[in-house]
Amino acid sequence: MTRDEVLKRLKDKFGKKIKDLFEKSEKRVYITIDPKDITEFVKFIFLGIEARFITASCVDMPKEMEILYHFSVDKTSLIVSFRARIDKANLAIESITPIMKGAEWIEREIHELFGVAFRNHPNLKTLLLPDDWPEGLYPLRRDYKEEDYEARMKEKESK
Amino acid sequence: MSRKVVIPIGPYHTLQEEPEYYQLTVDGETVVDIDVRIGYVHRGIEKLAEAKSYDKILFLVERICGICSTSHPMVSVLAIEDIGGTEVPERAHYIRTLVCELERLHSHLLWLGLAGHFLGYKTVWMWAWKYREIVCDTFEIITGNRQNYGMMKVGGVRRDIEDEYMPALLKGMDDLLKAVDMFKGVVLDDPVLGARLRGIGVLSREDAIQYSALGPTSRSSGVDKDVRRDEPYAAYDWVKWDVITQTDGDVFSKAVVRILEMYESVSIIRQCLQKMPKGPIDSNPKEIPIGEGIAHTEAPRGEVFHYVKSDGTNSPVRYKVRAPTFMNFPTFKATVVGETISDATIILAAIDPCYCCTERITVVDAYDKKKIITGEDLIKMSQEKTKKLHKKMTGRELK
Amino acid sequence: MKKLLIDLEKFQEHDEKCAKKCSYFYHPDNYGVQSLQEMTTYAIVCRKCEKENCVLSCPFQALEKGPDKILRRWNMRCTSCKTCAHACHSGVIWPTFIPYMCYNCDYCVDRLEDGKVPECVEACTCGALQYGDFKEDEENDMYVVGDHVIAHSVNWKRDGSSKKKTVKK
Amino acid sequence: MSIRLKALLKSPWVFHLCSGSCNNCDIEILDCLTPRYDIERFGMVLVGSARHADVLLCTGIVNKQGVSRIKRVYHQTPKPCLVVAVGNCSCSQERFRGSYSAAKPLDQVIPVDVYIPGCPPKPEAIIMGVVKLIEKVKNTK
Amino acid sequence: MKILFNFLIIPGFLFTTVIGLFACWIDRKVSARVQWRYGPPWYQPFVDIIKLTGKETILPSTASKFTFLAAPVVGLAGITLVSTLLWLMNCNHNTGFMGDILVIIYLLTIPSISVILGGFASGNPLASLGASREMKLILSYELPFILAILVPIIKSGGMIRIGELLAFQAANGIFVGSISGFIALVVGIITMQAKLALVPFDMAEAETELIGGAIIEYSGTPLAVYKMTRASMLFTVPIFFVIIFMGGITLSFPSIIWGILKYVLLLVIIILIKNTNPRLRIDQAVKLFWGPVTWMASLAVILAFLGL
Repeated sequence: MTRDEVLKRLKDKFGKKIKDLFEKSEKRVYITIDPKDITEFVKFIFLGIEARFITASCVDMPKEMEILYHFSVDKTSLIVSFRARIDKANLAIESITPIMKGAEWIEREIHELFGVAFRNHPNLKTLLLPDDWPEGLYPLRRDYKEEDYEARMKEKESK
Repeated sequence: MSRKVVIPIGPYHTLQEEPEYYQLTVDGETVVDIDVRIGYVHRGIEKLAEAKSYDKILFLVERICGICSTSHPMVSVLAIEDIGGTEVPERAHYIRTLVCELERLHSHLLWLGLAGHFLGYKTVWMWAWKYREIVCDTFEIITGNRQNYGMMKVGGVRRDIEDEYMPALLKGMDDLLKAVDMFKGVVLDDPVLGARLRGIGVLSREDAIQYSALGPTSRSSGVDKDVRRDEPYAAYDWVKWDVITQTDGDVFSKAVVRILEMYESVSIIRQCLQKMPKGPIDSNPKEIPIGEGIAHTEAPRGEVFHYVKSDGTNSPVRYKVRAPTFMNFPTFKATVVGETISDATIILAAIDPCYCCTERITVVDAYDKKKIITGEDLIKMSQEKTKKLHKKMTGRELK
Repeated sequence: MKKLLIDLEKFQEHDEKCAKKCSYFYHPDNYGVQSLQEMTTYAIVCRKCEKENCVLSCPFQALEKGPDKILRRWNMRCTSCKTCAHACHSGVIWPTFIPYMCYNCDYCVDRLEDGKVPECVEACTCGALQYGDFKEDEENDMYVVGDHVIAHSVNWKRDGSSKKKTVKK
Repeated sequence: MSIRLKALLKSPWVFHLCSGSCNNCDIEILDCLTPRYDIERFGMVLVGSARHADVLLCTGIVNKQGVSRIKRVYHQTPKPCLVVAVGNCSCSQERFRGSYSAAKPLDQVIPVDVYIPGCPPKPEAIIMGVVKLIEKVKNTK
Repeated sequence: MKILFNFLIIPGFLFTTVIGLFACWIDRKVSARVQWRYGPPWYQPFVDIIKLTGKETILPSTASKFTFLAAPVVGLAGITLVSTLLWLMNCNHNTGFMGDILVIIYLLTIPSISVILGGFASGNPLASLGASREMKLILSYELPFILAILVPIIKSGGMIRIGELLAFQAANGIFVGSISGFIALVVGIITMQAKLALVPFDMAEAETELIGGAIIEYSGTPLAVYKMTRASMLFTVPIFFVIIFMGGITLSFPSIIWGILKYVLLLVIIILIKNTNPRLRIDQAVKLFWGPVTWMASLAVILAFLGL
């Protein structure tokens, strides 16, 4: 299962669904896809090509939120990263925890720090932030200000 | 079902290093469910990284985990170099491998001491940490500090290893080999320890793949994955070593994997010291171009993964860090459920969760959600089970 | 094609009077015009001397003269120790040009799409920064730098042919 | 200097309080117990409960969850109780200042007597810090 | 007056506590040496006690005040009474009264009861868990303890006065010599380990694990009193065994060395057991005592009946 074979299988299976396939280097491939069919891609690469799920990383862009799902095909030392851009209007995407239990925590963390809602995620509780963290305040977003936190906390105390 | 007293345990507790907070739901003796509440140690590193320059990030990233404090800068350096493909001189590769392997030795010895403590061998704890001092001394010779070495730099290494250090390092490695032999004896041949560790907390191969477990945790279940061999970075493909895997995935094989890995580390360090060529140790890169960088290496506990997105300036747009224990934690659902509570501590410690936060277990009665036994009882249970096994096996007091 | 005009002579006044605004999304407090000012100064005002004092003086080899003789500052190496500012005998490298955390400017691409003027131009009252289509011409010292920026300042020529600067009223 | 104070200095019982630390300082504190840097020869014992403690060894930046808990533990320890901030993080939130999850540095939460800088401070430095603590108490009272 | 003097000064409070604290120091020093550590200085336990008295005593709001403060004093009084009785009888054999051995056995359980009282009185759930553990522990080791004491009584033909026991041993050989005496002493040592709450059986007051077990809420003087009780127990219980099984300590010069050696022997055995065993879980400890230890004790009693 060499590197080109993996890419060929991906292209055959999802020809038009792959918006853009950027081969950065011998070991790094970035595939831009539509957030809708993330579960198909993940199912194919996790069960089909037996890649290992490394993690998901979310980047806050001006207009949209970009989530990268990184998979490592260990035999051929290749890392395939699926790039899903979600419009900031409705920040929601299909959760991949039903396919892979390993993704449960990373999705909880992204939900907590970025505010991306993961549809039918088993238990979307807070993971890292304190329990009394005010609602709707997402620290890793660009527009997060420390003053907002203090303001919300004072407001909570006054209540 | 006798009623149990509720034991509230605040996150601050003696002998507790890291306030993670586990809650085992228990039905009689066997564990039914486990829930973990972390976040007492969350410091918002990724947000801080966005306001720091690449050099400062290396120092910030080094303080993520105290024990494997060179694996994070190693990955971060590789990730930043991956953006623009900056090349690194050969000698720097060797020094990086050397420091990473010393770090693995340091971390495995520390884990061994802790496992000994959980099983009631206080002397194993003292001895393991006594020999860990040798590794700390070697680190002080090479990098000047016992932990947080600040050795890695984008494009190379910060300090060179002078030749007059070589004999001291080699001598350190020899004493360490003797110590590892002794510990191999303690773990592998000791019948009581074997009986105590075998067959509990089994992580099957499918679960290891399903949870995408990493490092010794997955290698002990037969998943033959090691980033040092699959994607060789630094000098791992110029040095002869092999990956150690076990098949039955229980706590005993995790201990075996870690101890045999110590042998590999010592041999890698020796080869690095001999093969190290003369030459520059830093390529002093000019600029980091616009783009994204991904890197992953094999830390003592598993694969560390860093993702950097840069916009041409000297500070990143986004810096994602994923520590190995983040993926190994959830495997508790598969390994602890169904085991007796007296074994719970050692199973949780088996994945070496970034120091002994397993002290923070409380056991919740399945029916009326009352906490029964504190973290320490669990350690006592595991320690006395060792004693009972020892008596049954050898018919005399545990000596 | 509309360009951003930077009037280097008025920048002194700009720094005092106008507010420093920049809508660059990715860094917390970013002031992109500063990096543009540095770029245009190196391109036009810099004397491009044969024996470059600044490049030799830099302890970290962070400065380099490019093929087109324009100074280049590597941000990974520069620690903003300001030695080059002292070394430059014609005072081209201004200490504020070389911050450690360097700024970036994406020329407000998304703001232009919505038809708005870049934020720094909006905030500038003293006219040092304007946005519109300007042409390059030698007479009143307008020089295009890169494909987005046009700078207005006296361009010092080595062969002495630079115009005597008549002080306007 | 009352006899009781002298006794306190001869046998300070230590309680370890970790909030948001990268457990480097915690390992160094435990290193003091290991054979090479044994602190029991000064009468220092790692004690289980805040009630029995005289010296609170605090490590780590005080993150937002930790503030209330640290205050509670401090009020539970019987006075005279001394607080030692071990490591740069607890002295000044050195590298994690300004992070959204870092609340206040330690000395704004509880009064701190001795600061042991270093990241992580070597076991010798921790012992030196405690010696300074003893001298400080000796000179003031 | 003389009794008060005996109770408070010579063989009583002062004497037992000082030597008890010294025994505590030996215990800590030997344990440290086993782990290649340089143990605490000789005056360490004394300084601990003085320091604790200087500390502020915190009364938890949930605690019932009187019992919380009274419990430690009761324990200390009990153990000093035992010590004075033992030493008075040891010096001259005819000062005891009929049945004083039963009184001593009863008094020896008072310190444990005071720990239980303190644990439940302090209202902290952790302390109540520790106290309930202590209760289970007492229930488990009382039976073998009494059986072990029964052996010398049977062997000496039914004498329940310590003075007579000592005289009998002086006359025809110490009890340890015989097989049943030896087995009884071994049982005694194991139960003594539990009574003193040393490592294999110290789950009730686990120092670094159950956050101080039953005495978690104590600080300042009550804690100092508990430490003194613990220290004087470490001195008195081995002496009790020395008197019953090894013929006591005669104060004449040459044989006092023997007496001290006997005591030191018991102390070393306890410390060795402490350093080489992990802690036991409470229900395993109970099974251990009701199982093998009781069988050994009853075997010793049967052998004693057969006159071996």
